[in-house]
Amino acid sequence: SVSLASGAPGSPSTASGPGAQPEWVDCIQASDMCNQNPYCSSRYRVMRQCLVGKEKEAMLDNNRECQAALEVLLVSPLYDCRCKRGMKKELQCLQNYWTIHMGLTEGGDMEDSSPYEPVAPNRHPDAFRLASISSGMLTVAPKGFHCPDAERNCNPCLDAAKACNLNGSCKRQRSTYIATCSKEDPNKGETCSKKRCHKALRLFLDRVPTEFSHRLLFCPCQTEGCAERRRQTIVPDCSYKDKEKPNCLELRGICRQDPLCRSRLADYIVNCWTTPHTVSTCPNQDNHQACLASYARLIGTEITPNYVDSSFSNWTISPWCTCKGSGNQEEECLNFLRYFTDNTCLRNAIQAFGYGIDNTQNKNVSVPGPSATSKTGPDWSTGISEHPSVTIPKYPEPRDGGLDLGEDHSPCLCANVWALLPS
Amino acid sequence: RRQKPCTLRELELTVSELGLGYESDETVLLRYCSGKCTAHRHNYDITMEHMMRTGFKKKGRKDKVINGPCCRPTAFEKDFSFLDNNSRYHTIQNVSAKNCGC
Amino acid sequence: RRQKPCTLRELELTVSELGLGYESDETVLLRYCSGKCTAHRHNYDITMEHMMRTGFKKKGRKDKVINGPCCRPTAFEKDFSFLDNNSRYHTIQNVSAKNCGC
Amino acid sequence: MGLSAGATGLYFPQNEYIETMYVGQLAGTPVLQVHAMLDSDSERPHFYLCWMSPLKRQAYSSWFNLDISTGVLSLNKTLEESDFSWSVKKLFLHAMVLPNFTKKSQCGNKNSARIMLDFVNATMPQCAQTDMKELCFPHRDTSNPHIMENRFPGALRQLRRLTRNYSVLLPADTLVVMAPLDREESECYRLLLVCTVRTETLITKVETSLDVYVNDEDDNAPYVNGTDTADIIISYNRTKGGSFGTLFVFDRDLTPIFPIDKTHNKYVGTLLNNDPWIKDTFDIKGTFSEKKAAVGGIRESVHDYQLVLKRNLYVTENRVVQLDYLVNDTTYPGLEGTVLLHFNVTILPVHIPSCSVSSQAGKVCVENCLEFDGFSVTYRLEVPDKNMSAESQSCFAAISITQASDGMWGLLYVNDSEALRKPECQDLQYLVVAQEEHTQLETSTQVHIILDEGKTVPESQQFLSCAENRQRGDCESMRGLGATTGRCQWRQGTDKGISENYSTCSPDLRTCPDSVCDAVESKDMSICPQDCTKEPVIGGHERGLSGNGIKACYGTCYCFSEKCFCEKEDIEEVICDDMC
Repeated sequence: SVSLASGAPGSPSTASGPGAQPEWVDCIQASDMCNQNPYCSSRYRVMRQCLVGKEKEAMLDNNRECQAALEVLLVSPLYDCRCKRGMKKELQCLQNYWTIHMGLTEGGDMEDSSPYEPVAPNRHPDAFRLASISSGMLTVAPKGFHCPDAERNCNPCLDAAKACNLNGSCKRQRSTYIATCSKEDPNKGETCSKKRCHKALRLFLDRVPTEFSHRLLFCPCQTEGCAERRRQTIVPDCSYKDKEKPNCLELRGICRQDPLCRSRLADYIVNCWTTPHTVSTCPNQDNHQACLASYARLIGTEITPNYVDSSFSNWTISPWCTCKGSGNQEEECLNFLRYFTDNTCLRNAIQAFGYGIDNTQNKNVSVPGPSATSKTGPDWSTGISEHPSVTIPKYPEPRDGGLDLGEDHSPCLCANVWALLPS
Repeated sequence: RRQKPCTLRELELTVSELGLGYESDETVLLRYCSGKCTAHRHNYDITMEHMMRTGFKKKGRKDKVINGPCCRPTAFEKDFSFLDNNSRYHTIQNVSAKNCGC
Repeated sequence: RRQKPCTLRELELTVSELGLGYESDETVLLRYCSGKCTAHRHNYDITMEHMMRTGFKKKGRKDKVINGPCCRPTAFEKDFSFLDNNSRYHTIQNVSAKNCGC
Repeated sequence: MGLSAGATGLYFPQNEYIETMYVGQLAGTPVLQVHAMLDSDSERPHFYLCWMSPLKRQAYSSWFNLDISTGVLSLNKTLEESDFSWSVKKLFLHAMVLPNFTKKSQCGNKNSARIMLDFVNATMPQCAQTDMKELCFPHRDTSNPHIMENRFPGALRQLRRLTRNYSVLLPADTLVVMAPLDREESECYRLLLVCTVRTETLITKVETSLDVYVNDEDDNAPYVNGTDTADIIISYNRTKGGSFGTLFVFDRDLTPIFPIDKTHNKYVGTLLNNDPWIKDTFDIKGTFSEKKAAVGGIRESVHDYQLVLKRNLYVTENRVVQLDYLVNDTTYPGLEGTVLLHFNVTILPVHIPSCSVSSQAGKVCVENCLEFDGFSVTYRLEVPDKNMSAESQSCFAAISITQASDGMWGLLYVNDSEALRKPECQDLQYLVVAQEEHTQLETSTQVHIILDEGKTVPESQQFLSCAENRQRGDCESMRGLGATTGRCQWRQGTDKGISENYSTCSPDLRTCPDSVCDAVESKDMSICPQDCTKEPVIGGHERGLSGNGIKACYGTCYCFSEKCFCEKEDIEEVICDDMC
């Protein structure tokens, strides 16, 4: 597994100058360039062999030929190539990427770096942060979604469906995936073909402009009817639910076997997850759009996430999986689940999409905001530095008692260990 | 009053307003065919008009016939899917015209 | 009262009785299309029927549309020639149906 | 962090360490300290930097040294500005721990610790400019220690930032486990760490919580809470795949279901009986579920076991057997790792007493036939008197019987209506014979069919589908195909929207529509299209099971051969008038 972050010494494309966006070679071009070079193409062929079998981990670690191939390819254009989201032959580009990078990841619980081109940072990051710093977002009608007839029940998700139906292309694409996802699959006796449904959903999200698709996925709701319509957007009975819930680590494992799913999961984590306590709630200087786009592109893969119920105030998003039966890896499992169920960036991005950015005057109107981020990391609470007296703040109360490990972890026994440190 | 020829027309309706029995507030752009096909008539049509007026009665016939080409869809738009007010999906075929002809 | 489906029917007439204005005692076997096309309707037709009843009015439209496939000739018999009562020959086209369809 | 199953001996309680490096840090500067947990007093950890594969030996690896015994990572060289020239921000190292010396530099087993170093191209900030929190507890250190239960106490984490030059006032700079832990008592301990920083003018206290997890190992034997015996009686329901009785086995340890190959708590069940009949007939199915103990909410495992039939049982099979099933927790080291379960099974024969003809639409049913499952009974008609006259023989074909596809009964139906018109065929006698498929056991009953005088059908009338009618009048005046009473029957729906109680015309309202395309209806689609049609349906509707028939319809349902319609029926049909 790799120990080199991108751009380490010896890697071909060191970025020049601060903030300059390197012009990325896509992995199809890189593969063609490598194939035109006999020295590179032979190693490339060897590497593909190394990754074919089940024993690829062992092959990469112990097989001399595989390692030699990897060393050559590390200095080829294939090492620093990336893929464009929605590009033609996107899957082939991703397959080329993983051919090299499969052997370079840290593995285990460390998340992959994204094979897609990095997203440009958000041009006006402060706009939303002002609104999101307030304890919660708004309950008033969002700016982006005004309700035409105020007296009737406001349903932005219905308006989103109407807007789609009145656009020829959106209507056709929407009807196609709905028909595919709600059609019975007679030969399997199941209610539908999940595989075909996922493909139709991906096509819809690839082809239809985000002004329609994101409106259907992230419309803000103030009623249960609206939230249920939002939950139904991806036809969950077919695309999301299953008879049994797999373990989330198993689901992540399955996803990592598929280049498309692996890439989109990595892209989602890179664009939607920041370690707690960083200033902006989203990577790329609060680039909500990038987060929403990478979330939407997860729909139609093994990890297809969705709203878990039709609650509108305190909604939760999760893949269809559980951390039951994780044994000693429950923490790792819950950490993975938290990328969806406890993701401040995703929550803010969805709320920002629905609740127009500049409605900040009613700050005290609080919608039950995002639950306190309490990753298994340290929970900060700071004594206020005052001359010279010492203030010891209250012991931080994690959500619902005990360690907030989300779904169903037994609360930790609290013990005080006073470790007085540096003076 | 000039008679409008047979053409494709549009009307925005909710699915409930289609009158098919589905209850859904989703809207659909209904396209339908309306207008006259007078210019497409044959001798047959003139004869049928005459027979409907008097001819059939004289022959003791009670037939009711169409005495002219009809302005009808020559093709329909693809399926239309929607979510009804009970959060159930439906897909309906051949409800909106794609183009019209006599 | 069973609804007869759209079929080809026959009637023996004189040319004068065709109502085309020719005066001739020669007779012709007129074939025409009559009967119901109910079985060939689509969702479109049910919607049009509903719109004609209430829908168009509610939307302020005065359209008159056909709410079902029409029982019409799909082909006509070849030309028919005859001698009128002034001993002059005439040939007329598309006056008798060859077969019918909805 | 996942410890490899059954990892005994040295292991890292923490799988990730982080620190920030600055320009100008001198050779010899300690960076951080890794710790390993021991398994016995005699063990001595030997720490090494290692590479996941030779490929991973990086240029910068020579800049660091890992003390073989203390696990302290320190700088081999002073960091120059040139060492920060590339844009990289993060370097990775890997450490491994062995109980002995080694020359090997490849990270041996999966159990190695990852060291992430953030290289900041600046000099280290002075104490005064350092944020107190960062000084005490760097925010990116999110890794929580995992300690294997029942193991040897020891140091698990260095709390002090070795890169910072300050003096430690009070004793605690290392977090130590003082005694072996028991996961079954608590799975996690939330510690409150308090860091007090004193400068000339100020004392600041910074608190943070640290969660220490206790990993499970298989140190509890399986046990039965309640009975280990299930008494099962199998009678009518004797279908392959049927499951009977449930016995529970509990285990206070965990049963990870992921990854499948690494389950440290592997439950294996063995059927101890070697009677081939039992092995061919029965199987035991075990399923696992994780539950929380009532006290303390500690996770534990529950395995439930059910008897499953591997084949259909014949009606004559009649036996009493006892199955012994040994459940073995294969990874439990102790002796009592097994539990013995008992299934006392009594199989009763099924007696096919007699056949009765229920009045309901010509259904013929062997007594209790509705409960049969797992064996099949077929029905056939026979002439009651073998030497009956030739004319009577010709009448015999008028009535036929078919097997219900979804049940154990037979359905009598008119097979040849022409024959029924003959005078000699107005009064028919049949023998209905029911036979059990495997044992060929038979029973029979007499059926007497008398034709209703008034309902003889005129020669000319051809039977059409009742379903074509859209109004009550047409419907009830018509003799439709399959009409058991001779006339079609009208059902008037009352609901407003799309409803299962739609109006329609049917040959027999008892069986059509009932969402089942039964054996008779499936012989001809026009008998009951409401249950059987596969054709398109126009108007608001809901299809039946697996897309056939019409479960719900808007208004009135009527069907032609190529299509069905669901339409409100309150209008006189508008025909095309002069506007065409």
